[in-house]
Amino acid sequence: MSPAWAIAVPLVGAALIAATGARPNLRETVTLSTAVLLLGVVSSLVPDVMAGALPSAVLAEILPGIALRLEVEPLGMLFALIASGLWIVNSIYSIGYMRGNAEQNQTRFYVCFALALAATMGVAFAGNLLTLFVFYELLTLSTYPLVTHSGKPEAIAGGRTYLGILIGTSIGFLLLGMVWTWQMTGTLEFAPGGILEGKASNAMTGLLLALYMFGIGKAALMPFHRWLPAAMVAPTPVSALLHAVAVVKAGVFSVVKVIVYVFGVDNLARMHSADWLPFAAGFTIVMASLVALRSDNLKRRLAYSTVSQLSYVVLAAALLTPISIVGAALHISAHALGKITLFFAAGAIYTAAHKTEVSQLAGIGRRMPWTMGAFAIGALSMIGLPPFAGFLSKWYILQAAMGTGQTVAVAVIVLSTLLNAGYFLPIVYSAFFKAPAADVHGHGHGEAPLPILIAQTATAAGTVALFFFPGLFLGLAERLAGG
Amino acid sequence: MLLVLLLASALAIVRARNLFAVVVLSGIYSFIMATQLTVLDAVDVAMTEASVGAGISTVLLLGTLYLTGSEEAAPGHRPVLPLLVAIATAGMLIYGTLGIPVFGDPSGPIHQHVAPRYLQEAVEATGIPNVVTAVLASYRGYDTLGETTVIFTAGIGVILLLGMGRRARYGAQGQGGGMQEYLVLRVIAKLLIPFALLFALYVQFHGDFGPGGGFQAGVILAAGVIFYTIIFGLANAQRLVPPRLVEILVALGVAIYALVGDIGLLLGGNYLDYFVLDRDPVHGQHRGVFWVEAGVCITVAGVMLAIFFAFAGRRRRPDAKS
Amino acid sequence: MIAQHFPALQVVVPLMAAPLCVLLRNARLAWAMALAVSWAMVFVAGSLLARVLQEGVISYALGSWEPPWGIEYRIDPLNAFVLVLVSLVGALVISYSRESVDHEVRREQHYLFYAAYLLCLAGLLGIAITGDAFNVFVFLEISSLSTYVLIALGRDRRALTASYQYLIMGTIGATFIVIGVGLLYLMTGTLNMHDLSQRLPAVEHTRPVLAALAFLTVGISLKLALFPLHLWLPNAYAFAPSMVTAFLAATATKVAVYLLLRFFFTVFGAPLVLGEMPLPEILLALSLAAMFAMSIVATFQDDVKRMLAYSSVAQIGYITLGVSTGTAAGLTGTVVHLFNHGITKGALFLLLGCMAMGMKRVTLQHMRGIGRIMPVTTFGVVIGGLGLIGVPLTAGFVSKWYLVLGALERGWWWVAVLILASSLLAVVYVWRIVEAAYFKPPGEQVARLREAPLSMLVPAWAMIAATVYFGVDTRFTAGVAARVAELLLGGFR
Amino acid sequence: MTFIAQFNYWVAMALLAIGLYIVIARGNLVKKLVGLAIFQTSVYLLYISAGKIIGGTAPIIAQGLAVYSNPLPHVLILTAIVVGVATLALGLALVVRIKEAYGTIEEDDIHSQDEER
Repeated sequence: MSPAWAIAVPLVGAALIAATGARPNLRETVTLSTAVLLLGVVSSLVPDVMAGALPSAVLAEILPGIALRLEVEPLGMLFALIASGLWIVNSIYSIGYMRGNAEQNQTRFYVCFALALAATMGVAFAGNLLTLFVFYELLTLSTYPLVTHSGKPEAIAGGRTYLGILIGTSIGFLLLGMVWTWQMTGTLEFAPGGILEGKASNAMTGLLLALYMFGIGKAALMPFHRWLPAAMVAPTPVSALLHAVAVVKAGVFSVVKVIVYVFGVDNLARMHSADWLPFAAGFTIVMASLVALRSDNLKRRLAYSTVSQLSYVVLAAALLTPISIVGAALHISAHALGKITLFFAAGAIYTAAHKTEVSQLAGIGRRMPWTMGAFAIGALSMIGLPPFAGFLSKWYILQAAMGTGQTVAVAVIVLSTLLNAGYFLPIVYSAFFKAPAADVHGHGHGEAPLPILIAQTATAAGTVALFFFPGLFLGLAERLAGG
Repeated sequence: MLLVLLLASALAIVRARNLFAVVVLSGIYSFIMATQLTVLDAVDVAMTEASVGAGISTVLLLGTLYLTGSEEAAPGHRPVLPLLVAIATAGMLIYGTLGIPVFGDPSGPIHQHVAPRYLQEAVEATGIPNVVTAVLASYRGYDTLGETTVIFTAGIGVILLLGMGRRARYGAQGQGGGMQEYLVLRVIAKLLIPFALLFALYVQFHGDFGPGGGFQAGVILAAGVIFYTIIFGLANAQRLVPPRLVEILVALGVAIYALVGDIGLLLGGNYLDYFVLDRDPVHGQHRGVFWVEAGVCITVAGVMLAIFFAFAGRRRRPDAKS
Repeated sequence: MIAQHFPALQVVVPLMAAPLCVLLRNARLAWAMALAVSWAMVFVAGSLLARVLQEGVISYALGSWEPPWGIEYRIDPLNAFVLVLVSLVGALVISYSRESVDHEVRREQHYLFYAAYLLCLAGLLGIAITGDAFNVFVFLEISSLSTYVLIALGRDRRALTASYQYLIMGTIGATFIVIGVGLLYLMTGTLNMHDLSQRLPAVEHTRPVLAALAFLTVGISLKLALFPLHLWLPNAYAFAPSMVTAFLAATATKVAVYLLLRFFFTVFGAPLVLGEMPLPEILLALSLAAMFAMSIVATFQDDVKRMLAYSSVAQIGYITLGVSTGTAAGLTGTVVHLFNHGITKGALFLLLGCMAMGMKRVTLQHMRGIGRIMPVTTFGVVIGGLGLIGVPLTAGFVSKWYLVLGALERGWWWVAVLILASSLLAVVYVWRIVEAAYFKPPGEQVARLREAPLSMLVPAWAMIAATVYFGVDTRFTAGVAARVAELLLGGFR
Repeated sequence: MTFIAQFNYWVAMALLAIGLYIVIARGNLVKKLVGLAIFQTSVYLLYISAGKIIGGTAPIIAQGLAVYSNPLPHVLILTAIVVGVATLALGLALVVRIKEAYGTIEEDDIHSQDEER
């Protein structure tokens, strides 16, 4: 089946959602069925890819010699699977959340959501840099209305930062890098082993790499990370799927893709022009963790945790060894599952108890055992303990770091693990073992609405499952590393 | 010598504060310019400059001053920048002209390539001894179509902006307008105007042989009516030549001109091809030029009248309506 | 058979229609005729372009006097392309105009209004199509005079002063052009552009020729509103009737740019203009100044028409920047942006015209919350805005791509950076509109508005659709532009 | 070349400068237009002077005359003059309307009035 369907399905879905906006039940049925259908389409591509084929489709020729072209390769496959799979769960969750909080403009919400997914699929299956760029920008634009959903002043301000940084970096750096690449090589196609081999001098490559790494603002490499915390003004489902999975992963995904298919791992390794990257990533990991440690607002803490976790992927990719690439790919999926669980939990707490600050969560575990249970699982996976997915990816990355003798990287990973523990465990602890502070309005709230529970339990289970049965994802990741 | 006078009058215009003085001076300026142009063998141009620069422009300016008041305020800001700009531009041109062929030298490239052929073959090709008219109406007839269109544009522009005096306004122009109470003037006018129109026709048709042509004729034609208006007032004038008629004239001229071109097409030639207008190409040329000049004359006369009516029909407003 | 006379008809038909409007003296008929003529011209221009692309240069001798003795129409891909742009925009604008003109212009003036529009169209087409340097001036004046009139018909009294200011600066510009042409004629004895290009090399380095180049450059720059000669533009655009603004913004300055290209590359030739003069450097400096200064000024405007007017000056900076690179890619960028920006800006002004139906002046305050009241119109504005920024899948992106590429080919990497940086400024002013339209509560004035009628929305959206279409499928625009660029450079560099 | 030989051109430039100066420096809308007219006429002089041939006569073919001045500049300038007066008329019409709308034809007053609103 043509990968173009993966984009067409959510687009059509969006149209239908808009059409059925008047009747919520029907509308949400459409959303769900679209999500399921999409997963169907995506997974139907898996066999071919596992068999080593690269299903592709040309949509249009934007510029002479540069087509809008889709091509499914292992990493994209993996990314698409996660995104589309989690969309189903997230849709269930959204229904509970949006209704539970009686949000405004729900139709616009679901429409933009579908559009965002279409863009995500485009990013995942992009066959060349231009296509990647196009959908990358569309993703930014389609998620903007979701960030500013509430229309409150802080939402608008958040939206500005979001748009400002993402558009700014992408047009200012990424586009420039792209045109430059085109001017040097005459192609923008993703090719195993890269396209810059022997085309660009050492210094040029270094500069170009910087343009790409910082140009892909969605990877939230410091100092261009502020958009992510800013985006937390959005309703939780948005933060959960888009700003823990789709958008941010689109960022790191692009990073890995550029390093593997544009620069070429060996090429970079030979040139030593990428040596600065681990430090940049490491710095981001540590700094973000420290900020997370000090922030009391739960979603903000999660956001900074995401920032640091994203740089794990960058770091892994920057190590430039096959095994580290595998680690990077795995971490994309592992972190996705873990972090979405955490956000689900945060949203559940907000819906049920209207609490947003970490300091308010004392003893809440007794009232909301399921939620906090899921939260705990997510947290442990973040820290990287077995038997959770996070352990797996971290293990690969650590191995790679050891193997390449990058002591800095090793140190960073160890340190950040401690920090993760530092900012997650206290929440879990106080939630279960502290006596609830006598608060006025919290009385009588129980668990969150059922859809929410289902969703978060599912993802929590997923984190465990991925640890025990990583087969598919591992397979894809190894294909990628194999080139 | 004339040139010096020219400069003097221009400088006088700069100095003068009273706008009436400015207008009069600019009229003088145009006359000197016209004379200078005759000296330079450009008789047609001179004639036009005289009728336009000294005639029409002056009338228009005076009409405007009547509506807007005639004192210029002292300039508030220091005119340093303007001076620089002006000097710079002139400097640029001086730099350029330092390299051009000596004045009046027949060997200059300007006299070589295109022009000689006009002088040689124009008469045979078009049967029109006045080469200027030949080139104007035939070789570069398309430019002249454009020129007529420009006039036409200005005409409808002025009508759009000022409207053509509606009857309501006439109260403003004194009793019934004009000065027909002066018997002498009336008689003289009655005598003169026919001659003016006659002269216009002469200029129109003599254009082929001597200086003159549709444009000048149109101006004189209009001048006649304008003269009539000044004597007998706008009301009577517009009874003679109603605004709607003027409007039609304005459009008609251009239409005729363009039509001549279309006929050229229909008869299998290119646009504005006069050769095909008659079995004998020279006659064809002649016919084409005749109609084209007629078109020019009509539009010019119409527009001049329209503009004059528009200005005359405007009531003087001392205060802003904003 | 008739097709062979298309070059003449392209200009003469609208020129003929104008006096007919006056003779008919009926608003509806005048409009209907303008409509018919405009669309007919689209067809003519289209077929001319097709013919040029297949058979090469078309030469048409008016009055059957062979050039250089008579006036020649000379059509190559470049001006055929411009003809298509102008007539297409004209057709769309006139289709849109009825309601808007009914609303903004006094009824009894309509037939003259449409006559003036037709003259303006004829003038612009005439400039674009002619191969005679002096004929350019004549048609330049036709378009200019009619433009002054059309602008002066705006409802605000400042329309009058704007028109006057434009009249002064425009006339100075035109006179400069006449001087330039005169000097060229003085040195070569011909007025025909093609003939000039043959004879100029002999006298290339004489002072008069260089002076002519200077005068023509300045004069044309005045017409195309090259910073800092743009002073006439903002008010003219801000206070003219909506459809006039749209038409001018999309065509007038673009035709002036065409004129610049024509004189630079056809008459004088790339080696002289790009090789030996400091012209590219000057042009580059002014372009960059325009891109930044004007974008910044635009971000501080509250009157949206004014904001977009300043943005236009900035965008013209991009266009001239492409020229200054003197590379194939850069010139392609110039020509493509000529077209793309014309379409985008035209569409934006048309949509603002829809909003102007309900409010006296379209300011950010007035348009608060309009996104809910006029969703279709407002969404169109957003897409158009994205086009200005140069977001991928809009035409603006394609232009930027080529311009950046051109800068890099020239080795001006810092210029490339600046181009992108300045397009970020566009984000700022576009987003001021977005936030005002969607996130502010509707004022009582806006609340009374209704969505614009289809007769206006359809043409406006057709242009918006075009901005998107030419952002996705660039075979036509970029294809032609690339050919033109090759043609202009003629193997230079 | 001698100064006198090119005297026509010198005068043309002087007039050009004077005209341009009036246009830019003067605030009175009518006077600006007069300046504009001078500016344009200077160009007429430029063209016609270029077309002159010493010892030539007006380009009207007749017996016994051999040398004629160049007719083309005359044609061009005829057009230019017409364009000039058209512009002037339109400009003046605008001035009248401006006077009616603002009550003044001085640039500065107009600006100050626009500032107020």
